[in-house]
Amino acid sequence: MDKNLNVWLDNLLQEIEGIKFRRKSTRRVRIDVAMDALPTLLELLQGRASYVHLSAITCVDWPDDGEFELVYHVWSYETQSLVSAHTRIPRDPGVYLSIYDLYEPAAFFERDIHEMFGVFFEGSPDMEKFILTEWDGPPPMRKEFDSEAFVNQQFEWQPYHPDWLKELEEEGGGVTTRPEDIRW
Amino acid sequence: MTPLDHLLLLSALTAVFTLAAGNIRSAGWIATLLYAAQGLALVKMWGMGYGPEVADSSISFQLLGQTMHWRFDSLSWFFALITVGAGFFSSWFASGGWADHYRAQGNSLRLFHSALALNVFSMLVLLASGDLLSLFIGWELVSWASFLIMGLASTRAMGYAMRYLTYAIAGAMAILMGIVMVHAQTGSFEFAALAAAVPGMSNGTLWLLLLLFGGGFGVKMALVPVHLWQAKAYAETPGPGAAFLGAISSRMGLFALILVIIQLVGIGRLVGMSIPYTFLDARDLLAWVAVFTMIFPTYIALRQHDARRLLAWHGVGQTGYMLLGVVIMDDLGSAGGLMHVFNYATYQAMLFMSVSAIMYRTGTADLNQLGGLVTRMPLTFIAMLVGIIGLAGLPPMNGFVSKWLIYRSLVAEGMPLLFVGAVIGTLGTILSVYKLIHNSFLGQLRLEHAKVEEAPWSMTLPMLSLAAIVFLTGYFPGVVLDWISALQASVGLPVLAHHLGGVHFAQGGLDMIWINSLLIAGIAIGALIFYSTGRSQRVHQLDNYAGGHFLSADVRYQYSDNFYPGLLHLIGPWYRKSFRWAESALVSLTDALSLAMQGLYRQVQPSIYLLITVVIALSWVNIR
Amino acid sequence: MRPENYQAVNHPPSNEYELNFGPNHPGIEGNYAFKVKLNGDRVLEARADGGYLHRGFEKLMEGRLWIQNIALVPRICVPDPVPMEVCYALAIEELCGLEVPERAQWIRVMQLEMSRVAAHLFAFGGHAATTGMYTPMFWGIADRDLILDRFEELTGGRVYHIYNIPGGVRRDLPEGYLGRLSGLLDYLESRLPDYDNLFFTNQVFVRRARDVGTMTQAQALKWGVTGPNLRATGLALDVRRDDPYLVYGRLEFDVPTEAGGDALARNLVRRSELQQSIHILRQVIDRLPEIDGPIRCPIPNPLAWNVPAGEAYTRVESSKGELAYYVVSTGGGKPYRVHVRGPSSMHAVQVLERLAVGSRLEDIAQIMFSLDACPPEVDR
Amino acid sequence: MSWQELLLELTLMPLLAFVIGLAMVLMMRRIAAQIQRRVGPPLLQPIYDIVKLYSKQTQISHGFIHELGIMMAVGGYIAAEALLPVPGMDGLADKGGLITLIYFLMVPTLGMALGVGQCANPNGSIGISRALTAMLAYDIPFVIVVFGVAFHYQTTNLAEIAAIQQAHGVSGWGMMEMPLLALAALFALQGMMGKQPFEVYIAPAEIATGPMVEMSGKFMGGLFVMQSFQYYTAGVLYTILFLGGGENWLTFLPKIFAVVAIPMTIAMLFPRFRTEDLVRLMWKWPVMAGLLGLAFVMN
Amino acid sequence: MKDIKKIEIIQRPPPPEPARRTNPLARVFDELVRFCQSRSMFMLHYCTGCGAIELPPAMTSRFDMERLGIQPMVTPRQADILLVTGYVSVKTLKRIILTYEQMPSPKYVIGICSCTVNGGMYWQSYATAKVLKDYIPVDVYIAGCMPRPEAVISGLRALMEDIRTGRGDAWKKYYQNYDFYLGNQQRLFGEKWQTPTDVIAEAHHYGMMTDQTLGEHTDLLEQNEVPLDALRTRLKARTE
Repeated sequence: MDKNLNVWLDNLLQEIEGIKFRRKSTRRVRIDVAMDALPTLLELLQGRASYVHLSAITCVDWPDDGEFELVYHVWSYETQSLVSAHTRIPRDPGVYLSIYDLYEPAAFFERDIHEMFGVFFEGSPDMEKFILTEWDGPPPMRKEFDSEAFVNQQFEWQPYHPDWLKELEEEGGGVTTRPEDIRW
Repeated sequence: MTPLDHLLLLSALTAVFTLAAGNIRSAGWIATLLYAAQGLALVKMWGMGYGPEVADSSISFQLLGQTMHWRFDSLSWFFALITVGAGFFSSWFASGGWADHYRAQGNSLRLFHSALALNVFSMLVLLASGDLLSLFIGWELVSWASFLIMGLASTRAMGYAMRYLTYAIAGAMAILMGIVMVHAQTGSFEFAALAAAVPGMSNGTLWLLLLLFGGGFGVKMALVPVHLWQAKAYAETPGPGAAFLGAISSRMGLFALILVIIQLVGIGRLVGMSIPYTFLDARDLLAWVAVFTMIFPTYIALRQHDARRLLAWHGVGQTGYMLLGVVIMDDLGSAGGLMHVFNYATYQAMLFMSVSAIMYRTGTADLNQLGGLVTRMPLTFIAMLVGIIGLAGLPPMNGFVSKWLIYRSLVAEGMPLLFVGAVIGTLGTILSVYKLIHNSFLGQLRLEHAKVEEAPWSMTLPMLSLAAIVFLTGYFPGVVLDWISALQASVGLPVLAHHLGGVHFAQGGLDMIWINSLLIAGIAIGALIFYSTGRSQRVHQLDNYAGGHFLSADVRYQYSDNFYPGLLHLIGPWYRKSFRWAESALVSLTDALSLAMQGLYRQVQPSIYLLITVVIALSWVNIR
Repeated sequence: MRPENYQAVNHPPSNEYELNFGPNHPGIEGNYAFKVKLNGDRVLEARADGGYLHRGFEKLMEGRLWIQNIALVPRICVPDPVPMEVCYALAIEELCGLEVPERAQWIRVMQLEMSRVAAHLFAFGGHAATTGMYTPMFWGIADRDLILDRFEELTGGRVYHIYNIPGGVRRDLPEGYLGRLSGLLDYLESRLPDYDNLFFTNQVFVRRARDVGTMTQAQALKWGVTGPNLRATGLALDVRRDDPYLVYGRLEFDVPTEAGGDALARNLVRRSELQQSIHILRQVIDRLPEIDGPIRCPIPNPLAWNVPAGEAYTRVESSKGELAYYVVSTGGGKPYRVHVRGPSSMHAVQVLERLAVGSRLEDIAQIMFSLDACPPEVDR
Repeated sequence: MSWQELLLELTLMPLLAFVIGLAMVLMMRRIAAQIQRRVGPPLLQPIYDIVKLYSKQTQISHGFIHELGIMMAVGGYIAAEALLPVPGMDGLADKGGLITLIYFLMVPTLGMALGVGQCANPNGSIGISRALTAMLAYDIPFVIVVFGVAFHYQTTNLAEIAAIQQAHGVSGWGMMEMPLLALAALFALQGMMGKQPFEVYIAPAEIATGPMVEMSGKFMGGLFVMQSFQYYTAGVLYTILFLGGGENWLTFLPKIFAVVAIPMTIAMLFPRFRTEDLVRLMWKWPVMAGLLGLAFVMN
Repeated sequence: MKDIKKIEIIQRPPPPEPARRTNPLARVFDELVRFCQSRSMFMLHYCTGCGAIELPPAMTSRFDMERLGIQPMVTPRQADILLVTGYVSVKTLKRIILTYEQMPSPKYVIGICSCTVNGGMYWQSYATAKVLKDYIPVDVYIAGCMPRPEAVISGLRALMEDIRTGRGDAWKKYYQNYDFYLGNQQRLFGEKWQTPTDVIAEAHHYGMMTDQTLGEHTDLLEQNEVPLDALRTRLKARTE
């Protein structure tokens, strides 16, 4: 790991306007950036600062803010540090730009986010369903999709109530120690 | 009027009838009856099939101070039987539904039937030739008649037919030159004169004769260096025509070869003609040509995806077995080679017919666009199955007997490399015929063929009769071997001792009655075991294993194109590097030649060229 | 919701045909599917089809307590479960700022490497089976079972251990455990020549696997390939060394590479890693007895544990490549968002599709197994 | 020979072949188990398998050709066994010799090919295409061997070949007189039995067990029966050609089991080739050895 | 899809077997066949879930299932037992049903892992079906997460014992109560659900029709059925 490079990068990033920069540790950097500036930032990181490896793209749903947070984790094999670029896009209509031309692995993550959150990425090579090909409900990873309610509505359980369980329930349930009593 | 006259007249009558009335709806049926009548005329000469009888024709001409006459012996009779049989079955096949279909496509039925009849007639004339001159005339007739039937279908077919014609004329020139040479040496066109002169000829002269005659006849037989015309020309011929041509047409070359080179020159002389600086002699040369004829076209057939071309290339390849068998020239081998002529005619005609039946129903012979037809056309399937088992030379069909005889004689004579070559050819045949039947009848049924029906009886019956012949002559090969031993005796080859079931001799014989009964019994036991346990239920073809996936009808699952990729990874480069190059070079050379020839033909009368050639040849001989 | 189309449509006149690899196919690793369109044996188009193992882990984890999820995470990658637990635990520790005791760190490293050895034994056994050689598979899986025995002794579970909890590990080593582990390592090392003779230097296998699914370095970097697959192209990149976690910074080990970038190279890298892991385990066995101390730091009541708000991105080198967890907490008793970045999500989808196109039917299974893709990581 | 005796022989020969073939299948599985360091199946496992397969209550047929294929596959081998002389029984060996037998052995292959073709499964068709390619590969060295042996003994009658060898004791065995041919035949045998490294057409990981892909119940049972016949045929054929055939069952049985044990052992130690590598290998070393051996024989 | 009615299986004594066997040897023969069936089980090579990780150890050198005559087989056509190893996601369940219907009878299903019993630890997952036996009849459950190879083998032995004594006939239920299973499948997959295998035709062909084979769900199937294509092997039985 090259300390100088990191210092150089910190200085560089701090000077760019419109982004919030925070170094969490020697190898982790968090950047908050507006949605229209993100592709430029990533291009800069990849082209100038050797962040060639897209580790992941994460989507976080913030329904209260009406936004999706997209986090691009890029790793540099040279400086051996990870930049997490956070950006927020409006939940409606949930359309954003693909970074496939910068990072090819983005195709998978964008496809995944598309089917799990319903965010459409313009310019991504493949927006077809991959995992949920036979699913016609709402994008399941959105916060408003209640998995448990869906399960109760869709599936049934087989009744299982043997005698030993009944006895146990009469004694006060399966858990003999109350949660607040447990100490590790 | 001798029986031979009857035969020839009947044949001519057929030609005249088809020319006059070929367009009426029942013309095909009447022509079929006329072929049957020719067959009866042949049967009247039955004695030739079993003994050394000879039938002369009462017709003869005087030409150039020589008498041209026509005669039949056991050799001619055997070939004539196949010719008339092939004509009969082809005509039958072309009579009912096929004829309507053919006419509906805007083709002239009259032309087709008369071309077929002319072919039969010209072949009979060739087979009946009694001297070299009549042989040549018959030869030319056959060439032109074949050209006529080949060029019927389309302009593309005409192109291939033109190419054939170029080859054929070149071959005919060579033969003519040979005949002229013989005349110069002996002063006669009689066979006997040639036979008498052979012992006195020098090796050089004989080599020249051999090359001229062998080359000329080889063109018709499509032996390896001059084989390129055949497959495409046959493939483009209308279905029954292709069946007829494939069955017998090329065999005329073999007939002439046997007549001139085996009967007249004699095997003893061939063995004595060694090629300088090698261990080979003239017979080996012929044998190796035969083996290469087996191997190359067979492996070219492997790459074809048009069913007719695949079969036509096989036709080229199977010629090799006949020639190989004949030039081994012991009793087993020559019997095998000659029997192969008969066997091959039966199943090749049947195979072409079944492909025509497929084309009749589906409109295509492209193996990549067929599949799964067995449920739709079961009778055609049976015909093709019998045909491919025969073509591959597996028991219980007759193809096995002839191939077995050839192999056995190669073992007995100690010719290992020829043996291996022949086996390579057989294996290649098995590979490509399986591709043929798999891609057309087995596998996934295409939706557009879901409502296809079985071919009409006028087409299935000739196929099934041929299938019966293939099976029965496989069961009782002695029937055919009787004719062949008469033939061998008349040609001067050692005669094969045989019985109804095959041959018997101490060092491992063959008894097809036992073998086939054994096989049938085995399969019967297999069936007994199979049907005595559990019931099975027919399921839909989409109810199939696909890695746990649901199959759907709009996707193609049929494995058809590039059927043997593993093999082609290995031998594919050979095609590209050597074969393809050589083929394309030859093809373009041929095309250039044929263009040139066409240009000349259009401007001047062909007969003048014939004359010029004759003059040149005669002057050359005289100068010597 | 009909699964596929049965509707009658005429076939396009085509020489191509479709073949389905999987989900029920021995040429596919786990429950995964691969549709290929071929002509002869040449692959023209390839399409991965996943989701057969989809359980919605990320959704499930949002609905459970932080500590409950420990039981859930190892199920994301079945052949190699320990990195999942460790990575998730590391994320929580980062969020809470917990300091893991050193002994626990060493024990975690020990488990990680044992899990890697087990996974590699499984992987090349599977690869051997795709080429028709079943003996290495039988041997490899039987030898892997001995490692599972040690896991069982340590954690009580053969496959799913649920042993690494935030703040440390669940229990200390049993008596004489390291000695038995050392014996196991001796045995495994003694088996390596057998494997070499049978498999890695088997000329038929070498001929079969060479030049199959070849990636160049540039391609590998561009496609996001990590782990042994990346190292098989000659790049010595390893999360354990580049982004050290636990005590890897203090351990001595090589990052083996191969130059070929093909199926053979990937296998050879795994084989060398097997040796390196054994080497690391020996170091652990040497050092662990000297390190005394607690095996976990005190944590709050796990059933009422509100992890401070924040987010953490932790990376671990699993046997397949770079494994990462992105955990977001809003200070509640359950995670707000957990994103699992399985290494196979790259290998089994894009890389596999690209390597398969133009390759041969014979080699599809080999490519899949040599990439050592783990479908549950993709489907989650 | 009276017809009763002949009938008895014709009944006994396939039955014996089947029983011995089953034992060979068991041996194969036991050898595999030994090499893989496990116990392996119980003694009667092949019988259990076959009885179970034939007693399936529902079975799937894709049409008559699918069924015919299995009948041909089983029936072809049943018929072929009558051509293979064993101690005390010559069967129909004089009615069709070595060449006939080779062709007979193609009938089951063709039958299976037809049956598989009707299944309309691309995996099966690929398997058949590979099987036929493999046949093309191993038959070429094999016919060289067959030619050499037939030429050496000047007969194609298998019973006579065995008799000639037995007349000269162990030194008269084909293996001693034609070692190169015996070696080439061993290669061909490996291919003929479809064992690794020549196991291209089974290939589960590539084409989901190829020809067997749509075979269920008695169809599969037929293939199991065919397999046991196949092993038996391969073993006996090699024994007759090179190991002096069988004077009596006591010496004959160890010979045939030893012959088939060789490919079975090798199979466990190799992966499978690609198809073209198979063809290349088969056309290279065994053909060379065969031709060289042939040159010695022909002198 | 809750609008598709759920029906219950009405437990009735099985229809009397037609007495076609009068030979006393037939019983011995049946015993023999059942014994062979129990000693030769081909399991389908289909890893439907994470429990499949314990199958390779059970198959290979250490536990060696071949001792018991158990072999892995590739396609459903050859297999006798379907091991549903773990959770079944809905997408997989479709393939499991397809595969199950393609297997020849007698066929057996073993539900391995707790997930096949009642959803297991994925009880709140939107993607996994919870109760396997609603969709296909299950012979043996092997509970645990995940069951050890020993447990798998003991479960298989229990199945062997069932087969040997003739109790292992859950597969008949699928034909006899096809309406029930089809109904459950339709409730989960939608009313357009259809597999290529014609179970009713099979039930008819092999004489396993009962009054519960056909019902409203099979009517629904018939309504929505897309004919596979003109090659109609599907079905005369229904019109009869």
